[in-house]
Amino acid sequence: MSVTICDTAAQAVAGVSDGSTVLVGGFGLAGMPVQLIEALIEQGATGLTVVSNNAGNGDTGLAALLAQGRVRKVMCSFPRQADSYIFDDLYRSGRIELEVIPQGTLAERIRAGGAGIGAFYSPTGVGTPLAQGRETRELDGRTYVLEYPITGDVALIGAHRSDRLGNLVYRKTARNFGPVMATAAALVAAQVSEVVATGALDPEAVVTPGIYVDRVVAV
Amino acid sequence: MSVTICDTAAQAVAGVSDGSTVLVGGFGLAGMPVQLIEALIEQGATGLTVVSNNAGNGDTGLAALLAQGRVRKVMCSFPRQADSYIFDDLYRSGRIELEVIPQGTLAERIRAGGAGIGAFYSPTGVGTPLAQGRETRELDGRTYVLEYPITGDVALIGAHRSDRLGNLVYRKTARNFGPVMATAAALVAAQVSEVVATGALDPEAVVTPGIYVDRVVAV
Amino acid sequence: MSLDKHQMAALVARDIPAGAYVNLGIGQPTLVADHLAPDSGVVLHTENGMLSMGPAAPGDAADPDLINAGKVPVTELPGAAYFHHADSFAMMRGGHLDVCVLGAFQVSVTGDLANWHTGDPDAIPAVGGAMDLAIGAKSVYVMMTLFARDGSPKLVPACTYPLTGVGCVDRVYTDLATFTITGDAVIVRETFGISVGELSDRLALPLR
Amino acid sequence: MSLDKHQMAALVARDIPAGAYVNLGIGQPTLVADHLAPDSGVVLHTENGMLSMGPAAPGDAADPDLINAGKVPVTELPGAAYFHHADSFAMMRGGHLDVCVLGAFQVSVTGDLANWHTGDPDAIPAVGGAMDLAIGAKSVYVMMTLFARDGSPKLVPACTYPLTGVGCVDRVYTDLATFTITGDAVIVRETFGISVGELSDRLALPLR
Repeated sequence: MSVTICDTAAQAVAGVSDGSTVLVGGFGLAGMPVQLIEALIEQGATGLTVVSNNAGNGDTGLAALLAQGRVRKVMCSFPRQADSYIFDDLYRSGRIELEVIPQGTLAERIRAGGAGIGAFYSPTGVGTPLAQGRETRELDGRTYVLEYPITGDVALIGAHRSDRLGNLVYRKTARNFGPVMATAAALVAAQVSEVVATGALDPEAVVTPGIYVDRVVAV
Repeated sequence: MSVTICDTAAQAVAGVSDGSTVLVGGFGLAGMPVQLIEALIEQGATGLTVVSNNAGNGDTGLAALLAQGRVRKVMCSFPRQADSYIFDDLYRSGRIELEVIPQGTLAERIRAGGAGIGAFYSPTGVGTPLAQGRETRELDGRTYVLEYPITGDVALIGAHRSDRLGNLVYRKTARNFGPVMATAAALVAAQVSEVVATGALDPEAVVTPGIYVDRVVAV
Repeated sequence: MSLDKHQMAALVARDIPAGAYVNLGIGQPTLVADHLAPDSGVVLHTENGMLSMGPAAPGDAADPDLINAGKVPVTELPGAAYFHHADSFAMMRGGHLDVCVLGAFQVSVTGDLANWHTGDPDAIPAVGGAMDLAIGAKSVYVMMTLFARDGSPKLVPACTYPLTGVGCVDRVYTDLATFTITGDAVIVRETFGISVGELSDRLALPLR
Repeated sequence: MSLDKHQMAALVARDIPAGAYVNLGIGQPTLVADHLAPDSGVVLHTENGMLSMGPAAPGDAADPDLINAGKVPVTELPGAAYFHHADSFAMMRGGHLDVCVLGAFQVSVTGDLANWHTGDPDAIPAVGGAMDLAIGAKSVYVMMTLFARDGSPKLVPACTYPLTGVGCVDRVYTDLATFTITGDAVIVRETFGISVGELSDRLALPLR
């Protein structure tokens, strides 16, 4: 249904429930929806499961959400970074759950969630600890592990521009997880640098069609 | 490896072997690589399996290839059309094999072939004759049918412009199957209306990166 | 007093919520577009890779690269987006379309849909995107005459034609009545020139 | 006479075919880019969604939206293309990259790779794209010192660290020698300041 162009980031994250699964775009800081995360901190939802490539950097954004004890579990490919000390501390003291997922499997599981795929067989991680105890299958002479879709109650993503239908374009490598996360959540909120008139985006270059987007805020 | 910018369509289809599986882009005539198909007719490979949305229109292109008796099997979603008389006749007289695949499953199986996915569970077609006798699985309360990837020895696609690295952009609904087919064949040949200088395409709007493309010909 | 196809299309259009993303199947369902209010904000999807599809292109403006699922030249509205087939069907299969409107040979009382194959052994099977639409859209509306030319009902206890999808139809719009299919029951919403009792008799079905 | 990391990078660069599509892993493998001939036509992929990645961006030209997999600001070359993460990893998993160059903790004689986790129970596991690259690229080159700081070999009969991928490594470039891993045997290609016999003794491995 139609997108809502919000005046504030607070409006864009209104109504997020405790216990929600939140897909958070970005790779490092590129494409990270910093203002939406800050609004979510203000909004107050807790007991969250966060699905994101990383587990926060420094003291801001995702790290700040973690620091407030609002995240029960992180599903990501690469929590450990030079400045992931907030996550590190929570993890080491047993206050946060972690599911480590190979980066491509993470992206593909989210895509599957958005594309109505019930499960898929991936060759990634076979024979490694991340596939241990998991269902595998031999197909055409190669071993695959069964992977299940990931969907979110909410997706928070950062894009470059939106038109008033919610069509999104991204900028350079800030595209990363945004387009797949936008397909896989019940409520999709995008922060953009600019909302332009409908018709101002090149239809050949739209990456996320407005059908996937519920709320947009220019920050 | 690097793309070859060909002078003729004949060069672009050189070396196709008898018995090859050929992915042919296009939906109706939009995106149909007519000149490449004509070159394949000249080239002479036979006993082909053709994977395409339709099974030829009128007397030209795919229909002409069929008329020459060069196609053993068609895998497609919609063979029957107002002007599919060449296929219809071959099929009714038992001279061609047909595998009918729901259109989205066809596209997703080709995508899986290009994306290294071993198999996937789709909800499409469950409980219909097209899923009869096939492996199904209940996941999260819904029934899915197991679908296997499709790959080609060759893909023939129609695009709009290429740069000299083989990056492709398409035009409007002529995009259709080209981008997924380009990912799923050992040899990918694209016909385009124009080859432009490297750097002339907007990197944000490239749909098929050159990594997927082996041969390009301007027609 | 029964409806013609334009009146049926108008009824369907009336029930499509403002701002909905909608796929109109090949054939009669395309008529629904003519009855959508210009300010409804309804966005049309065509499975061959486009959102914000506009009306059919006038002859001299036909662009062979811009066609709908029925291969008819169409136009582009502001805010359009193009995407490839895997993305287009991911959109459908993933449940992102609000409504699709399809024609049918038969619909069962539990919402099974048969619209791709008559079962005639001589017919060449061709499914296109029908199965993806049937299981993918949040709401599936069927638009059809209630009786076939031979007088047999098309709303049936169980489909005899090969299925397109199981339990997928939510509403049925016909020349004689409109129905809601709940899974447990068939509810008559409106009738046109026929009573519910008469309908129930002619269909040999319990109706509510 | 052993090689430093720049010399190792130069050896790797020499073996990358002209026109190849290549992913250079985080850390030392990124040095390989400095040794590719400008006219080689090698195209660099970064897993966070880009082809035709250029060199690191000078400080004043850093664009926070244009980074590599190590989150270092980089530049864009003519002919670049951007794509999202699912597409980027489909490219990797689907076998479209010609070569990837990775660092390693250990490589086994059958080509198993361990490069994501030391197995230390205190370490926080973090895999990133390593497993996707290991199983996806047509050729996997590993670049590492041959011995760990404690003197233990990193080319081993069987990895003791948690695996990244099974039987996936094709070539190993080290400070003391380069190797081809065939699956059946480890073949010494070149040595640097050490004989093959000495190598075999220190590694306690049969070498060819």
